[in-house]
Amino acid sequence: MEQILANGIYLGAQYAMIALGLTLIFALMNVLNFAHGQMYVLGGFVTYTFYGQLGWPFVVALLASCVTLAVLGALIEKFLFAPVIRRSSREESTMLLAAGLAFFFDAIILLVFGEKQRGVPKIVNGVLNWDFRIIMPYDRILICFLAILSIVGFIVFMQYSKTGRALRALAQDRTAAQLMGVNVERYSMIGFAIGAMLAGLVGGLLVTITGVNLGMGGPTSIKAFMMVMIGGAGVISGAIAGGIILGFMEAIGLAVLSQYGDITYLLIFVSLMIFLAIRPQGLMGKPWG
Amino acid sequence: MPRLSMIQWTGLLVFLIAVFVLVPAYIAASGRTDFYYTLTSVALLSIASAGVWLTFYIGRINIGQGAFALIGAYVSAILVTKAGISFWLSLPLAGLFAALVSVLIGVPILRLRGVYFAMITLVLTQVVTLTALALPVTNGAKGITSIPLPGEISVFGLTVIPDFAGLENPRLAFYYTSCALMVLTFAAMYRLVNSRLGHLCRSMQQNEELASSIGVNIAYIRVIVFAISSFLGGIGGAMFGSIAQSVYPSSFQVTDSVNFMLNCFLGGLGYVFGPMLGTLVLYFGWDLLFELGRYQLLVYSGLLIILMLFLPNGLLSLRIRGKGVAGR
Amino acid sequence: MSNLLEVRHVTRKFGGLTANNNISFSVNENEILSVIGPNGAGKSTLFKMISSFLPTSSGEVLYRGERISNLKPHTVARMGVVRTFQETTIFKSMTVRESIVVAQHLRAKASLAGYFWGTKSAREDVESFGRYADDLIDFLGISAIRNELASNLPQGNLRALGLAIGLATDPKVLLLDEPFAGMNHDETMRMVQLVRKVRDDRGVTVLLVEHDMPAVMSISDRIIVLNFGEMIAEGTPTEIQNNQKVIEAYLGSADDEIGI
Amino acid sequence: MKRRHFLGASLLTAVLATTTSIALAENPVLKIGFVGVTSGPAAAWGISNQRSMETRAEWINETGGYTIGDTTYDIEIVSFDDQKDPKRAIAGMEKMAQEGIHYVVGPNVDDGAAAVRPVAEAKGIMYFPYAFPKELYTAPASNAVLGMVANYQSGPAIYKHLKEKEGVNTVAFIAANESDPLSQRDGGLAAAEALGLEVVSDNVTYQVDTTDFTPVLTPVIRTQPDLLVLSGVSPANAPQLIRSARELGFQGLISTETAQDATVLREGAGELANGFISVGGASTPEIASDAMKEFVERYTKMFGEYNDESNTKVYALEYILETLKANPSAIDNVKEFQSTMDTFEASNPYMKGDAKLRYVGTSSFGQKRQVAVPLVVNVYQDGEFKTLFVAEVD
Repeated sequence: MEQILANGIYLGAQYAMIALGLTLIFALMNVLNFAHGQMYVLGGFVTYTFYGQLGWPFVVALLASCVTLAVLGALIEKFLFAPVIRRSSREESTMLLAAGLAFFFDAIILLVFGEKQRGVPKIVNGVLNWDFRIIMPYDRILICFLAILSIVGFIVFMQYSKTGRALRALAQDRTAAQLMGVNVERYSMIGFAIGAMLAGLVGGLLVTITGVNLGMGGPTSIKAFMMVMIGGAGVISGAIAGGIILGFMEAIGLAVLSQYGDITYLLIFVSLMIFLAIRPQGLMGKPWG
Repeated sequence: MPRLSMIQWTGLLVFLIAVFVLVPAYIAASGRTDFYYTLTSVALLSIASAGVWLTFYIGRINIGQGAFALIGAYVSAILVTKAGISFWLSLPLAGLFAALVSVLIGVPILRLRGVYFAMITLVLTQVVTLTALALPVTNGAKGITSIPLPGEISVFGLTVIPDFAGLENPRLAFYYTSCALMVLTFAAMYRLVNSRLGHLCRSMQQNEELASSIGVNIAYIRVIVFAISSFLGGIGGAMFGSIAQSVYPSSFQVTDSVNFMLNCFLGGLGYVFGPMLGTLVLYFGWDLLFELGRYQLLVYSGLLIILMLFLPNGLLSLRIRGKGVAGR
Repeated sequence: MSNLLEVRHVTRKFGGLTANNNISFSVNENEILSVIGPNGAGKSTLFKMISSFLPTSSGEVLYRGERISNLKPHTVARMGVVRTFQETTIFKSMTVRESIVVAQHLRAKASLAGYFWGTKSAREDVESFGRYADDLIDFLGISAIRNELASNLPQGNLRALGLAIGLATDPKVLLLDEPFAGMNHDETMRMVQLVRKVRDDRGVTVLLVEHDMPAVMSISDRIIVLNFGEMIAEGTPTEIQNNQKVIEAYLGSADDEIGI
Repeated sequence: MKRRHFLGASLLTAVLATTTSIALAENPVLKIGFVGVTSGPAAAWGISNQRSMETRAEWINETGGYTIGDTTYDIEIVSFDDQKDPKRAIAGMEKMAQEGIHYVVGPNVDDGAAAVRPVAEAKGIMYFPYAFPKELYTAPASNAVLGMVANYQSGPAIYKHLKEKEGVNTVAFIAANESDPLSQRDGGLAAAEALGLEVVSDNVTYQVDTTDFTPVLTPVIRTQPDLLVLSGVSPANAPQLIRSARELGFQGLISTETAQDATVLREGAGELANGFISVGGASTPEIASDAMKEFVERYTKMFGEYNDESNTKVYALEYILETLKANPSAIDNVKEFQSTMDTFEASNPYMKGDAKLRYVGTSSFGQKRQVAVPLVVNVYQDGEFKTLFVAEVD
């Protein structure tokens, strides 16, 4: 029982972080960023390069991941998404662009970092074993703690900083924000950069535990979509809730249904579909986004 | 009810000649027989994409066509291998079964809009894949293999369709069959879009509330359209199963669902023939870039991004506005 | 004059909030009846319940003695009770004429499959839709914008388009949602004439929700006043103008609501 | 603007195309195909394949070509990325037929291998998939040759060894919820039961995209098996599974029947991976010949980093070429190739001693449709593989 709880919290925290960036971008620009998982992978590879290969301190490598992805995100928004949104008659067209970007990142990652699974040295050794009721390696506890810290930091940033408030205004109502004097273009770019940065950050954090390989991008994106949907698209608290719920669903499902192995995920997916059919806006979303 | 203009008749004729005469002639002359399969794939994938396009036409982003293609492939494979019925009978049955499933699923989920519908269909693809892995009738992970080729159809002793297994070149037969299906599909689509149902779809795409206020039973039309869409997916999937002579849970996956959607975007959501062109460019493009080796994906995705940047409304938006096929 | 539409003890709650509380009134045939009230009085909610866009929490709406509440909007439309929307709710990328043609859905005799195969009755329908659309365009005097895309129309024309779409369904009762909002005096007067003409020439009973007091006073046969979800008055324009409760309700609200 | 971009792109295309197919020396060219997955999540499988072929081909060309009959050929590898999609795999096989290729390595997975069968048989192509379904190799199927040791062949050998030498009595299986791993699990299960091992857990599966294996493994570890088998595990998942199992306190043995890479294990699981048993080709120092060492060296030089999975995958090309050498008329006639397979024998350049290249599979498939890759069972220790034992398949 305690183990399920611990697994749930650990999974939930990392999922919530992945979902946060995606939901932020969605809230701001109504873009379903298919390339989010690839950004996460890219973040992982940057940390791998600096920490695992070049031997820099982990924190510096993590910062490098954040900065790289933030810059990349800003450029992508400015030169790709913004013009396409301007020119397109239906905003769903950005999905093709996002998918193209996902392929593009996949290609770049393959060419630059290769096809192999990569890992970095552990940041902390040892395993916490509380009487076999909770078994949790220390590095996971640390990463989980850092993830929660980042989530809290992000919420504080969104609540209290000037940028955060502008972003929230923008997410709520683009036109109203514009009337209020928010520089919509500038803040869209900043928002996208922050969303990408979050992906890079969580990629960098998780590379210490799960390692990284070029195939992780697509599935990560899909998982992140699911979390966002559970919580409600474009709602920050919803993304966190969605991440934690999915984390717990996996932890509980795998523990309870393990003898029916093949159908654990089937059940998770089906219940997700039923849930969404009954409550399309997710837990906290506005109806019809 | 629009009558076809002279130019449109000519266009249609040229298209038919190109597909059924010029392409085979070119392939025979150049010896590029591998194009048969590639173009067969394009034809079949564009049928499934046409279904997705239709759901776009009522304003729904459908990332679940892979699920229906897989259902279709399995239904046909099971009917042919286990029940021993003719492939040609299993083909419409596969489509109908996919349509039936889509009605059952569609009733609750079609109320959803925007990304919500997109996500639920995305999950649907995975559900069907996992179900195929878990069920005994689909033979689980081992898939269904060694499916016989389509047999012959004869009416009063006259062979209408020959036994594919006895043909010297079954690829050519599959090419003709698939192209014929594609032509039928798109003719029907064109007709549908320009008939009352199409107009109602358009009204729903633009404003569902207003549409229901003028007495349109939007729930009914959504289900009808989703069923047609899934029918096309099932047909496409069943044909593929027959060509590969095998079906696995991984025969159609989330990637395929996403690709079907991308085909529509690339061709242009406002044009009936968009999915056909989109499929051709996306699928054939990949094959043409085969020479690039390790740079294939890089160049492919790069071109995709550039296309999107300059033609965000699809390739067909290059046409002069107002002359769009769907009658923008 | 008979009871065409009857609202019976209709209540609507959103969570703990009561948007409409026990509202009852009836609409007579060939009447123009307005529902007014300050912002947040529950006018729109009431409207949505009459057209079944929203289910009631309790109570019911009857049309010719048949219940039309808690159904589907299209079913109610089929029975002849049709609502219009404010100007943003249009078919953006259709022209005026296309919109009117599409809106004649209820007049169709052929089945959807019939249209697909192009049967005789479908061809006749298509022809009749076109004729009727042209008639309607002339009737409303909007032939100048016949082939304009709806998204390109100015506000005033959008209202006319909304009315045209509503009329195209051949309604018995037309529910107009703020038909005069945002119009200047001349435009309002023209619209008032048009609504009267719809009632007089086509025998359509009109129920409208409106803010614009002068327009309401000049057009309505009777008026219903809502405040905080309660019905506080009912009567002819003159009676309403002199009703103490109504004056208080309006004085208690923001300045721009005062139009009396 | 648009036009300029398109021109730029097509120019790039042209340049890339010419650089990738630099004209070879004046020898005639013999094309060998590869159809497999070289992008996306499973890229590692196909890329190790493709690169080992390219390394070997360049090595041959550099040393003057490969003589078959009276002609000396340069070898060109034509690769097609099927993206792990059976529909694409068919297109790839068609492409190979188009290029006049009769010998193809791949595809890497079951569904792809099954899908290309009709094309290969219609167009006269021998193909060497890395997929285990028996019907691919059993008559009436004629053109597929299993390119490695199947898990239902290596499994019994490994389990037997572990039962006898390590006293393993109970075994647990875990597999990804995907065709190939599930089939391999079922194969392993049957083998274990046939040996009289007690199977304590066999139905736990995980999604391919799992990143945290702790919840997946917890119930398996609770059954306390002596041996944990990771059925058909991908190189990406293996280190994480090992790490999670060890962190959960698992003390027993862990094994798999697929090839792994030592670097990946070292990076992903560190010393926790010590004692991990897997199947490999012949790069362990105890048995690798000088040719194998040179191959690894050349591969590393060409691509920057070696992949131990290539040990197994180097063989398919070698078998094709050696068989053609043995019967030059097979160069464009797979019937000849097939008849040569029954009697073919050549020395194995990659292994020390007098190991032979020959075709096997009679007991599994009823016909010789498998390459006799030495069944080398490795154990991982501190960043490299050591040979546990070597066996043969018949």
